[in-house]
Amino acid sequence: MSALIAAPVLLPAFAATLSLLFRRRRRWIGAGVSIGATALLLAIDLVLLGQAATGEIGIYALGDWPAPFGIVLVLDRLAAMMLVLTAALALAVSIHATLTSLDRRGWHFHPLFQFQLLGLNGAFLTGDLFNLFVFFEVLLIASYGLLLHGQGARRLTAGVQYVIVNLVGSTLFLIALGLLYGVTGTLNMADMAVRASALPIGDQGLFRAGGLLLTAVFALKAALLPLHLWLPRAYSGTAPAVAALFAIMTKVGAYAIIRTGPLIFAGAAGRYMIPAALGTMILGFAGFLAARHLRVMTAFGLIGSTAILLVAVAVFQERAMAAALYYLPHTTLAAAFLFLVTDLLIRWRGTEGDAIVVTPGYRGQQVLAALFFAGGIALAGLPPLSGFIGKLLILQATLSSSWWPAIWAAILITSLVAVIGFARAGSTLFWKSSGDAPPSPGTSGARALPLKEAAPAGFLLALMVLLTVAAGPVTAYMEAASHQIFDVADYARAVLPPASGVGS
Amino acid sequence: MIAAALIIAMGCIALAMLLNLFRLFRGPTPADRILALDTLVINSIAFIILIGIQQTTTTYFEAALLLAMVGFVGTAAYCKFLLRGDVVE
Amino acid sequence: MHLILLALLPFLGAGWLALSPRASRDVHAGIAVAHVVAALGLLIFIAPGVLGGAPDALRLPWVPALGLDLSLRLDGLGLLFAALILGIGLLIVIYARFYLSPRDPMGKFLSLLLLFQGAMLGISLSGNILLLLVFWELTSLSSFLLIGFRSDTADGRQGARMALAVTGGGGLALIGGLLMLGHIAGSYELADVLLRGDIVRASPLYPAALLLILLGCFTKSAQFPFHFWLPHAMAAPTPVSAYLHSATMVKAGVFLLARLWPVLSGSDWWFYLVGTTGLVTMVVGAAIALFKNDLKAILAYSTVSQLGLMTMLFGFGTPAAALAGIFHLLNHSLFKAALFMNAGIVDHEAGTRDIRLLGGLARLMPITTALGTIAAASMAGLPPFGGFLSKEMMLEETVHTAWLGTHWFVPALAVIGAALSVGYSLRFIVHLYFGPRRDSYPAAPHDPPLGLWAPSAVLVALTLLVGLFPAVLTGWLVVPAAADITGGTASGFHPALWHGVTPALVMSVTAVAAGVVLLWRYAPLLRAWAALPLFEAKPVFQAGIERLVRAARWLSDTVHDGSLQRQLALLFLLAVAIGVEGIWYGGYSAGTRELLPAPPIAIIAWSLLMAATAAVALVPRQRFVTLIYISVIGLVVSLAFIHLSAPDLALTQISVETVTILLLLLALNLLPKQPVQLSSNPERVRNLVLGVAGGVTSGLAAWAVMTREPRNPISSFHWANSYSGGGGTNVVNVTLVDFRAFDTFGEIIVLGIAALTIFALLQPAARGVSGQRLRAWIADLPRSPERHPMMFAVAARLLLPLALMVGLYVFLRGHNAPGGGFIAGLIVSIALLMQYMASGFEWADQRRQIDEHALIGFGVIIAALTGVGSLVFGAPLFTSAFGYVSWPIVGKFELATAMLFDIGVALAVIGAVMLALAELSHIAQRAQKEPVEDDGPMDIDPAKLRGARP
Amino acid sequence: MKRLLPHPGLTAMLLLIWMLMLNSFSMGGLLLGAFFAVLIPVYTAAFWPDRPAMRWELPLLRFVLLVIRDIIVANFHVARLILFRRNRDLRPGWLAIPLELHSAEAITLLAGTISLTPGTVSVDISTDGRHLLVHALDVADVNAEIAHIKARYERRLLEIFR
Amino acid sequence: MTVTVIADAVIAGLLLLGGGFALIGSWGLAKLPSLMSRLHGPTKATTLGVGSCLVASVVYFPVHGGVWTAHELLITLFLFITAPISANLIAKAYLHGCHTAPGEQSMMAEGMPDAAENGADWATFGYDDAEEDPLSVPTGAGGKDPSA
Amino acid sequence: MSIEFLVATAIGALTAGGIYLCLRARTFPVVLGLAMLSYAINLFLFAMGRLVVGKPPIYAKGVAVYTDPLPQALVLTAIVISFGMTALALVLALRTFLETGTDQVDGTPDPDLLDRENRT
Repeated sequence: MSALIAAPVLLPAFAATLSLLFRRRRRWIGAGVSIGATALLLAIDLVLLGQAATGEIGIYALGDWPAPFGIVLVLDRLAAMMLVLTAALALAVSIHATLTSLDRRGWHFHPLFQFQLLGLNGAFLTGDLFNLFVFFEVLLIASYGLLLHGQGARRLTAGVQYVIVNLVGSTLFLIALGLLYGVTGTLNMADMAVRASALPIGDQGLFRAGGLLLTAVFALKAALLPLHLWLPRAYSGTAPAVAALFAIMTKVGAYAIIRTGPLIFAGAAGRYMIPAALGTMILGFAGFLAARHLRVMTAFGLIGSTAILLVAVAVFQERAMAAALYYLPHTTLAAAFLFLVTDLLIRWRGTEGDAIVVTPGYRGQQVLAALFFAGGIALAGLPPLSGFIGKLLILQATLSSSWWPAIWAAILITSLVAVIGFARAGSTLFWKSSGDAPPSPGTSGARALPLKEAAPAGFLLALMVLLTVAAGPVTAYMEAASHQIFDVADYARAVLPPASGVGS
Repeated sequence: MIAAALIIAMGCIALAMLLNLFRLFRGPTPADRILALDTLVINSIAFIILIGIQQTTTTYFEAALLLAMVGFVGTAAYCKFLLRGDVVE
Repeated sequence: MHLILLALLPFLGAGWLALSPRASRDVHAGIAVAHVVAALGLLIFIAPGVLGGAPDALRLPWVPALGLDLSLRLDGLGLLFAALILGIGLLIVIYARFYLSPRDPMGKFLSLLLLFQGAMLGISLSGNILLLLVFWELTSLSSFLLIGFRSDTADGRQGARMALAVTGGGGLALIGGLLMLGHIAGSYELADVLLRGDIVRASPLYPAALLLILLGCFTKSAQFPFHFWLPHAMAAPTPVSAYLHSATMVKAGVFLLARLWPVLSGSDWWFYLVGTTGLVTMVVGAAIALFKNDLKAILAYSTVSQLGLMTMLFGFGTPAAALAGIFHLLNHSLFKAALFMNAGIVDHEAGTRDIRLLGGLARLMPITTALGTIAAASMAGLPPFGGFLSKEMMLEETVHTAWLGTHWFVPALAVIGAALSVGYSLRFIVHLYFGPRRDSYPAAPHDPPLGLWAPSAVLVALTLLVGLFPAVLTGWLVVPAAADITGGTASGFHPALWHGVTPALVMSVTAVAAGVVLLWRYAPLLRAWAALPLFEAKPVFQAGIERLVRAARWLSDTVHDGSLQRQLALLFLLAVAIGVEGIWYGGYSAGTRELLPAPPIAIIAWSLLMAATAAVALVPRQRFVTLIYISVIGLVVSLAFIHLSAPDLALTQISVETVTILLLLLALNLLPKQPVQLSSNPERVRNLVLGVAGGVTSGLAAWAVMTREPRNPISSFHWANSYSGGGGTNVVNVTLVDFRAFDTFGEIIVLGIAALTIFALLQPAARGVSGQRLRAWIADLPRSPERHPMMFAVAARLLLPLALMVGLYVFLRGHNAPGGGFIAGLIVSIALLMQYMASGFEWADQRRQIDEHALIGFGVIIAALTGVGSLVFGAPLFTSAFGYVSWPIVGKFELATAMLFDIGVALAVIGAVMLALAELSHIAQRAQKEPVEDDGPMDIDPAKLRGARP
Repeated sequence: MKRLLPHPGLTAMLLLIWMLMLNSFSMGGLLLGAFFAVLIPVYTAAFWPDRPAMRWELPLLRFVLLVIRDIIVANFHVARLILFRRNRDLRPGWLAIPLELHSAEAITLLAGTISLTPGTVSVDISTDGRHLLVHALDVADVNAEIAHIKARYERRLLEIFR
Repeated sequence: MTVTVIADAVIAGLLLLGGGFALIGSWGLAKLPSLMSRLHGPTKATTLGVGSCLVASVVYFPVHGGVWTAHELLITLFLFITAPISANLIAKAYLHGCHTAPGEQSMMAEGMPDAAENGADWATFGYDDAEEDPLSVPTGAGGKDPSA
Repeated sequence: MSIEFLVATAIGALTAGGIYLCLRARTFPVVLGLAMLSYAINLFLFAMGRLVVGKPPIYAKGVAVYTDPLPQALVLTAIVISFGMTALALVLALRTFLETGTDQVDGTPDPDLLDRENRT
């Protein structure tokens, strides 16, 4: 298979270093390199998506070392989907950050941004567990940098927690990896899947512990109860545009669970993940309702909607997984969209930041209200946006789980809570204030053409609309992807060369 | 003969390390602890050499070399901290 | 295709209106009217075929995975409903054009109205129950915006939120219900579902599905006890009320009851749930309506009551009752829309809607009075208007209905309800239009312009005509609709003003008489009503929401209290629990590997480590001393690596350790030096317990793995191919730069990013709060005056080249012996840092001749280019190549691309470490209040001193 | 030449060290070592701005041998003190050694020598650079000890550092 | 044969010597009364101890390993360069601590050193009466170990 | 007493100490705890290749007994990464201390802080 598979990893590396080396030159070079590379990345990812859509699992053996021994990149439908999603999101966020001059509020925004993409793409592509760890670290450490971008006391205090919790998470990751290697003697996921099935009973306890621990680490990234405590402060503390990019971060955890669960651990963690996800959902939407600031609200909304996704994942069945896969891009885009809208609110409103309080009217309020309304619909999972379809899919698919009454109750009730929360926030933010006098020239309303700043958010919204309109093909793709995920034998066949000397 | 001497030497080093440990904990001043650490590093170098002789391999000598260099940097940094509070100024 | 166009037309209109905000009011109205008329025309065009018994249907696949198709279907029921929506919608648009004040944004209003209309039309056209759900939720959302159109008033906002909460919540229940229904029926296609009523009713899930669906219907149709949102939705502009509460929004629930009637009805569940709810709602709504003073509130509660009536009829589960229900639905739409418009006119012209301030309008507003009176009479069920006919049919049905075995219960309540409705209708007429003329009204009442009253006149005319010629006028519409409801068997539709003396007529007369009495004795009744311990639903609802929010806040704040300890404790606890769980459920057997005997020195090193560990954790001392203990741990770990055949690890550990200590010392300078006792004793115990548990678990896990034989690890391949395939004998290094070069690539990036982030963090530290704090910082340790001791500076000069040489050597040999780019990079960094330490930041910084950012960048680029370079030779990325070159004098030596890669690693490492440490020391620099005079590498330079003082 | 070989002595020493590290002789190794040995001083020259004039030949070698001898002797001496002398019988004391040496390098070398040899550790230098503070583990006569150090080491160093 | 025996004897002797000196140095570290005295142990005895081991190794490898190594010499060189500096810095740190925390001086048998003859202060604690007194920070415990 | 026992107990002790420190309420001990944990992890990961004395992973023809090189390579990567992470955490802790004047991490209720920051 072509070297194009590695492009999503290498391209950001070059873009990052280039914009790093050009940091002393004109600012726009860095921004241009970053945005251009992201757009190119999106194009490449789309090509890859086209390749993956054929059902063939693309394998790229780095260094020409065959599968279990060297590191291989694996491009299947799931990975391709994640890549495209990431690139699309990144494109919107990078443009938004440049338009709003976020990248000038501190050092090294664009290099960090590109490195973040590198980590994300690497994590989605790799077929090797330790390599997954490395890319997790890349994306985490880049996320630390981005999280702290612009700084300020609140961001820093939130950052300390985020960093330290994730550091401990990395530690556990390594323990899990060690155990798995110690028991199976391999690091390649496919090889591990093959070997795990042949494991003597005496070793299975250790293997299970390793697998569960790994899942716990992924759950930490995915912000699953009780490991979600870091998220609200971190995401609400950082710049909203950065938080928008971070919407994909919880999905990396989800992705890793999706990838490793069926492949290696046969869904052993599902029995714990379902109640945890239900709890997360409740806590997430409780926080959503409780929030006094829009970004806190969005952060909690992200937790809650990710939990909905994880419930479907935790069932570990093909249909539910397909539903989860459809919901995944939606929740990512929705949360990111709302974060971008929050950022616009902070910028356009001019006073009170993102606090959910009444302020005088300002220019662009109507547009913002419309965007906010769309964001609310998206995050609460109401029609006509894709969240509704996603939610229906999940509800439908989880019927086969013995947990279904609880799942249904949780999803439906939290949706109602989300609706109430949005109505409250929206009416305070946009209705109470609109009766006031038109903006005085001194406020931000006087700024020329702020509307173009809404373009990236509009792009995300358009993606959600696309996701809705094209729900048929998309769900078909996701069903195929889900089938591929559960077809362990096929995966192993594709990854491992037929005559692997040591394999098993 | 060498084997016996090695064992004795290693025993001596081990004892020496224990003594260093004593000083390390006993103090009483921070300088004492730094000194104990410094000595511990030097004893470790000896220990590495002895392991090398025992296993008849030179593979570990770089570690000893590095330890000699780096142990000094550590000691200097600690002392600098006590003297100035600021290690690099 | 017609159906698609039909479904799309309102949305197209809405979109057009939304995109042309600057057009004039008339243009806006024109656009809206054009779209509605077009839709209506299309409907009429389709209608004959549908009424002829051939439902128009269209199905396009949308989400096959979900069973959600773009399936549109127009049958008799849908046609009736769509006709109401579009017909009344048209009148409302016209009415709104004249009703709204010039200040109101007409375009936005009509856009929302059409959006809502589209959603409603969608409900009536949906041929797929999931598609119906989509439109259902859309009506909730668009009605939210419509109700909240007057967002500058608190009532408007609260009413909108309440409506959204209740109907949206119901909608969510409906999601569950319909999904279940489709699951039971095996299809979400309405046509299929309708055929499978028996299967559905037999399913164990049926009660649950029914309950959920009914929740959706009842909330939407404002059935008791969910009725309270409707009156508050009256805060909307009157055209909205007229539209939402007559023909559309609230009818959606009833429509759905009718739509699913063949599937769901026919069980006791259905009868008792639906019938009883409707009955109670009818009575309760009517009673409240009687005592309301706001015109729109009266109408709102009357709507509640009338909806209850319809619900009850559908609940009876008989075809005749369903027929009556659908007929009443039609009638109600006509008179209620007219009444709302009428109330709007009164409000518009008289300036108030409070019935107590009004009265005697008959002379002032004769047209309005005439129209209002007729419509209200129809509402009261007086002949010869449409309302009378359907009410007769209703009363007739109640007579045949037994409730829990009693035959009098339903009729009795029905009569009471009817009486009450007569009461409020008469009150509306008498107290508003007739009676004494007031001396003053808030405004001067007069009849409105034609545009305002004409729409209601149309409706009033219709209601009169329906009353006079029911079968002719409505039969063609109602009978097919009823047939569709009941599944093709409509019972006879014989509405007539005179059936002879039937029980229904008796009941009707009783009701009218009672209604008159009610109005006659209104004052004492009002007092009695006021004395009743009734509560207003709105404050209760709002208090409920507030309580919910408070509970959410409590929960959220309690759980997310921002304590790092809690998070970490949970994480560790979970890890330990997982270890236990894994072994417990997974199975475990002890290992069989032969153990290595421990020599005494190992035991001593071990005890060193244990002691140092215990000291770090348990002995509360100066932080500085703790660092020394950490150093001991690092040293022992390095020794362990050496003893256990891992020289590369030892080298790395030793050098990393030093750099870490340097970092810690640099940071500690600005941090508090003494630990502050913050943890309470229980916390310490908790920490200790968790620590020990974690330690035991990890130790046991390590023991468990170490004591069992390895299972043919993949590293045997690495061992075998290291030299032949990777060109190096140091398998660890070959693994790093070749087998797993991709890992290393990521690793240097991590390091680079860490340094960049540190840089970005510390650069702005001199500004703002932290800058103030830095400048106010006082060295809290006593400081010796000498900054750069002479001997140290001199030694550092000598050590720098030596260390660089060693670094180069370690780098070059890395491929074949312990060493490599990473370690070499660290050695070089340490050597340079030594200069910084010995001679000061400024002095060394001027001389370092390297740009760390560039180093990091070039390091990564070199590594990446090395990886990409192999593509040129047709090999996959990161493929290494090596060869042995023989040059004349030089001799034979190896060249490997891996070495190039390693150069990248080394450069990145140097750049990263230097950047991080230099920045960190730089920040301390800024804290110095004394200006740093950069004179030389050492404070006391004897040569210079003597030169100065010969 | 000065730019290329700022420290010829250092270059030689580095080359020697390189060959020592290589453990085996090869022409390629030598060339590479020479390359590095030239390169490194060029880079580090900035860190060593004013190097003292120094004689690299016999006197230095003699001095080194003397010091090695003294170190061995001193070790036995100190060992005896540690092992057999009771703590309270030790006579520790401070020696303030007046310096005739100029350059920092020379003084450092002296101080290092003092530290490595019998029972003495150099501790500090005076702020005017004219005295070296030395601690002695067991000293009977302070002045005699000072004279001994000056005669034995400083005189020789004065020969080396002209 | 005999060469080997002699070499072995030398090696063994050196090893014993090395181990012995290392032990003595550390013994001194543990036993001697004040830091200034303790400093002597490691700087000399331990250095020589390591040195002996290194020399032993230099002799050992050509004889038994068949390779000739010189890394040990390099290690020795490093140690000889660094040991006096370490000692110097530790002593300075100690004196500085004593100077700023007068309570500790009592532990020194030799007392604090006097100023140099011409009145110049020692670098570590000069500026005693200077206006810009770095010790003006009102803390007595800064450099002092509370356990003392 | 076997080396395996020593290593296992050492890992246990380091983990215990690391966890204990991590649960302290100040940033500095937490960072130290992370450092200790990373020692523990390095040893742990290393131990997963089983322990072998005196057989460094330097390839030579005919050598059949060797220590597993792969965990060593992994540990190397892990050391480097955890070094970068620790450095970052430390600097972040310092920076936060400078910005906020406190190095507490046990959760201070900070709605005020949020409001203040939003206003500026």
